[in-house]
Amino acid sequence: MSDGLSEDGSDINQEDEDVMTPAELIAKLEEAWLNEKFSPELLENKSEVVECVMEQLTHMEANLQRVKKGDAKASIHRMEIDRIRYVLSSYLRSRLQKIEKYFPHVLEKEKSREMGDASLLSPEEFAFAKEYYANTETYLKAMALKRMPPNLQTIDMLKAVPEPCLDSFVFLRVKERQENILVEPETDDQREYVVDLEEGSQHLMRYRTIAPLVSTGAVQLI
Amino acid sequence: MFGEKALELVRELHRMSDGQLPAFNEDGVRQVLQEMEALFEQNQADVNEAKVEGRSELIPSIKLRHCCLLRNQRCLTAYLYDRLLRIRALRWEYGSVLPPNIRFHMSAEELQWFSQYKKSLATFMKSLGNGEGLDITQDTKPPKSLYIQVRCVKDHGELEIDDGTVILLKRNSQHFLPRWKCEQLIRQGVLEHVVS
Amino acid sequence: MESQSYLPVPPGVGMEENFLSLDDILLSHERLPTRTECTFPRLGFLEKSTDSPDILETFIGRFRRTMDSSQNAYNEDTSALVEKLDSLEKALFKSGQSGLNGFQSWEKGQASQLTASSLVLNYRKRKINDVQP
Amino acid sequence: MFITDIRKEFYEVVANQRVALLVAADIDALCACKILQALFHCDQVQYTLVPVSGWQDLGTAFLEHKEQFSYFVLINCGANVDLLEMLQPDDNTLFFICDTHRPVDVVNVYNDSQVKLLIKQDDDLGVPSYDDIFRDEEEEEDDSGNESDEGSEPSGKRRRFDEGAMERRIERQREKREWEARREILFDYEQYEYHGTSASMMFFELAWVLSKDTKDMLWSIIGLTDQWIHDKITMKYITDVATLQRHVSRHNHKNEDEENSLSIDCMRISFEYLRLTLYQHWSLYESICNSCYTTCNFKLWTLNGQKKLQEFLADMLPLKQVRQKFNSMDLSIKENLRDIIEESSNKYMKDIRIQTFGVHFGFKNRFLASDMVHATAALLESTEKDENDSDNFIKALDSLSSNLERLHSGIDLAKKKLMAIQQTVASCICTNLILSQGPFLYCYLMEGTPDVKLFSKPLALTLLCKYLLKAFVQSTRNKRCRLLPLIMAAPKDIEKGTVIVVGIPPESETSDKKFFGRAFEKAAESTSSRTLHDHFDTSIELKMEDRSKFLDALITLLS
Amino acid sequence: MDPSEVEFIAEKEVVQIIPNFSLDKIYLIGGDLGPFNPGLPVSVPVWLALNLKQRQKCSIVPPEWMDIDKLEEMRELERKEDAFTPVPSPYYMELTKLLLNHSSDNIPKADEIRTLVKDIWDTRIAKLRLSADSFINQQEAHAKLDNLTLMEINTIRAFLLDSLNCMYKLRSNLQPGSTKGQFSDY
Repeated sequence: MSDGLSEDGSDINQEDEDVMTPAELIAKLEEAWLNEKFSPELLENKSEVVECVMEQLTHMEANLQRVKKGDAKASIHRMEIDRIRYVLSSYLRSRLQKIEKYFPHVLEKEKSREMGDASLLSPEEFAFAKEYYANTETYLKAMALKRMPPNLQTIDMLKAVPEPCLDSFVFLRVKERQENILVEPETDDQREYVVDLEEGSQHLMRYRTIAPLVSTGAVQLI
Repeated sequence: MFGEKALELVRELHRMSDGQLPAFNEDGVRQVLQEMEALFEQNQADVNEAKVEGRSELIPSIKLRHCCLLRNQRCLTAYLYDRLLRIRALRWEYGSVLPPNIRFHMSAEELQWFSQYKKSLATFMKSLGNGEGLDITQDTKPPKSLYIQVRCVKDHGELEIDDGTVILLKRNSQHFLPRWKCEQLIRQGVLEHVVS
Repeated sequence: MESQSYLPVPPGVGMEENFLSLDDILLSHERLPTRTECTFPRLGFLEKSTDSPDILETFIGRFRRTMDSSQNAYNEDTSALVEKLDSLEKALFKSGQSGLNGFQSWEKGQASQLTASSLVLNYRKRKINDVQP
Repeated sequence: MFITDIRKEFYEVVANQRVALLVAADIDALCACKILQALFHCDQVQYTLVPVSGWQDLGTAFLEHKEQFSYFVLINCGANVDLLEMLQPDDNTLFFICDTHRPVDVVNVYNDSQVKLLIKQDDDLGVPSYDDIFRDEEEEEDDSGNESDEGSEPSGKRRRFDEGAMERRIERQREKREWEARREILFDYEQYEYHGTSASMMFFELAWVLSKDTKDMLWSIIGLTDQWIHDKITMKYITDVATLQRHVSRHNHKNEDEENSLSIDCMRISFEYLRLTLYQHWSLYESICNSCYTTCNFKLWTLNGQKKLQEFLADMLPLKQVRQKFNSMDLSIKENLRDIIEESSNKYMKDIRIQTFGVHFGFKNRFLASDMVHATAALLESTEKDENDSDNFIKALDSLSSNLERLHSGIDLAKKKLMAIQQTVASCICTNLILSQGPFLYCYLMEGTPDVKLFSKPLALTLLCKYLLKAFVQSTRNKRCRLLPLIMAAPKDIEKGTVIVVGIPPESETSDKKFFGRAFEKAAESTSSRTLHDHFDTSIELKMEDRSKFLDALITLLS
Repeated sequence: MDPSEVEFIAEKEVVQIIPNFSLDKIYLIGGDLGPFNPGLPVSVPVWLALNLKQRQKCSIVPPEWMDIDKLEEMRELERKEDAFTPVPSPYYMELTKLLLNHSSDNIPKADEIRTLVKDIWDTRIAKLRLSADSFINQQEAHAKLDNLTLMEINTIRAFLLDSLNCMYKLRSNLQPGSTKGQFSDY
């Protein structure tokens, strides 16, 4: 097999000023995967990472098609592909699960998004969420609501379907040092206080407190 | 007591906490809707009377009936919604074609919801990676090896391997195959992963 | 765990119930002892008891025991143990046990084996039971 | 044709292909299959493994898979029939046959294109030369002048050039073989059936050549032990066991310096030599009472034998130790058990030693090679519930795949089987069920005999046959019995009204050659008995009503 | 998270192997590997090392810390200190299990190592429970968890987070007037 299986793998994100190597790209995906797994709410989509990783996989698979049977390198490449595809699938799965779980809120948030704000959903996810909403609403109407007394023929999906609980605790590791993080008291006889989050340190605290730091990448959920 | 029928529906699902889908309780649903209709009609009459004839002593009963109506609405919606979640799970566990004995447990509307869900999911998966597509219902466990040893638990017929070749899955035959080709059949209980 | 695809609506976490949660519906039903009142403002299950702060105290006091029992009961029959816990603790005990079981099966090297979906297996069981009344 | 370089001519040919493995239901075949599977796993060779319990199964399995596979590996089946004739494969189908059944069919030997025999040529094969069996046929033919210039080509190769002619030729050949059956060369070659080097040893050698022989040694040991226990080989065992001893020594030597620090979980193979069955999983007493060697030497079915046994035990160890489970015996006794037994047994029997092996891993997992064989055989021929042959095959395979739970269930079944054998042996001897029929001894187990269902299977009946003959020879004063073979019949399928018939050579016989297969065939033929010879070994299934005429013919034939 | 996923992450760690084959450099998406030469040690991720080992294509060099003396020292320190001591690898438990299960013939004194690591693990888990208990007891809002590994966190994650949610529920039920849910009345 030729040595150039991924010779042109580093040209992703050409238009960005900071060029990411494939290895960095995979690291980004893994970060996003763990954050999504552990955060109670749906995080911003990382569709550009997803697209680039998919591209890498497709490219590699295409190269492997040309390799003759029984090539020792090919099987190592395939194992790597399997591993990356697992992370990718698992990541997209957790997102889809949350979209289904919180669909009215997710769509509401997307609707109320300011121009220029990063969008929560990728275009594909947005399409899926809308269909899911319509499908479910249609079903509930047809099966029950339509057959109920006139004053009960609607339910507020936003109130019926639960919201993510941002007050849940999460485990995290600090990637960039943060000062003066305000910790709210748990009980009436406690007082609020501030902590500094040293780089590399690990913590257990409420997601709400550090949610902005997750999206900036300053902390990693673990 | 009012609301008992609706609550029975909820209990019925709650008892099967592993996510199995019991047969759609058409009777139960109809009875709840009938109860609601009756409650509503009575309330309409009483509200009229209370308004027209000023019988304010009817108001507590009206309010109670209204509460019962709301409770019924909640129970019925929760019943239907929870069933959807179970039906959703079937897509992930069985794949897009369900065994007849399970379809048999679904109402026509549920089947419709299922087929729409299938479609949405398929569209989503197809659109990933600029139309490259990625089946995210596969790869449910971290990969360990490219190939795995599997044993066929029941006669299944033919299985197509990626390169177009076909193999016969006959009870008690054993195969060494690409892992990702087997995953779904293992989940469906057709193949068994042999670890030795 | 991802392997189980049925994810029911969980009970509400804070003050409010989840409208669609079967757990919450059944729980709120239990604490509607009198159904004659015209409004039912927040008949939370703690409201019945006036000494509710104690429940928190009790919970905290028993936390260690719940944790130790759920994480230590190495493959023993836990039914007798569970009997003594209240419903809240039972749910916690379950989550502790599932964590423990997951870890143990990992230690034994079983975690990487691909298995039939438990849903599929349960359906099969039911099918057999249907055939043999 | 015979393959000379198993690595180049077999392994490297299939290494990048998809392979169908058709595996006979015997333990050596299972072991060989385990070794091949392990190699295929290492090199990521995709395969499909199909158990085949007899000729019909083999035919079906081939039909079902011939579209999808061009490479077939047959383990312990296929060598002793004209395979191409039987299966009618396409030209591009290639068979690799690793089979211990002898004699190898001459057509298989001389087909160069489609049949590759993974068979050791230093085995005493005695294949007639091509010229002797094919050439003279040619000379007698008068209607095939156009073929004569190709006459010396091996048959299969020619098939490609002239399909029709080849078929006609095979047809003629077959006719010829029937009416010229007495033709000496072929007759001499085909009349005796015996077994060659175990399939698992063949594949172990392949693993060794590929330097991947670490884990596979155990399986070749079990495969060889199976051949010995189920009476497929006798003298050959001694030479083959020596080969494996050298391999084991080499391995143990390699690990010597690490031995002390090697994890307890790592498998260790040791030399063993006690002829006691399952003694590490039983009590010593039970093992002695159910091992062929000791029961025959003590003649345990007699009062005197029982008395001698008690003496022997009392001499050897406190009775409490003897009667309790091996696992609970005192450690000091366990450690010296082999010496203790050997010393005490000198007075009663010639040699309780036989060269064999043991395996141990973890703190408490210890098995003799023979333990594994008995356990696997019991699973393979389990008569429990309504399990079919392939279910049993899978279970037996599991017991060889470090599935300890399965192995222990096999050991439990094996104990039941061995006890049933001893009881049947005792009752056959005590009630004089063994009849001298002139040229052979004969014993028929009637329906209703306890545990008779166990003996409806060939391995179990063969084992019973072997134990019974040894016991009978020990117990009778008639010296001639040493020179007689034993034929046994037992009910096979009550609904179909059939019996299973097996035969074993005389106790005095030292060669491994048997003539029953041919004799059974002939006897059935001459009396038009309704028989089914589906099993790869010589055992046959026979209609109950035809039993006596079949037997009469057999007597005439062998007299 | 399932322990198998934690193990999956641990498999990215690098170990040295001694291959018995030769192969040119491989350019994987995640970085370059090799070249491989028979008998010459080379660094590869654990997932590859184990795969090659199972296919009898290499032996694995145990990581430096997988050593009786070092681990004994660690165990003593772990027992002495109240806080969690730094571990030699953030995946010490996963790597021990993986390497000992698949490659114990390459690791001297494998059984002792297994016991030592298990001892260390047990000591740390006992500490973890102690801190979890005190966290709940004090009704703390923040805890620092330095030196804890992912696998350790994972054993207690579901239980601890559920318990905290539980407490939150109990506590908010004590504060009247904090509801906004109108449905909860029915």
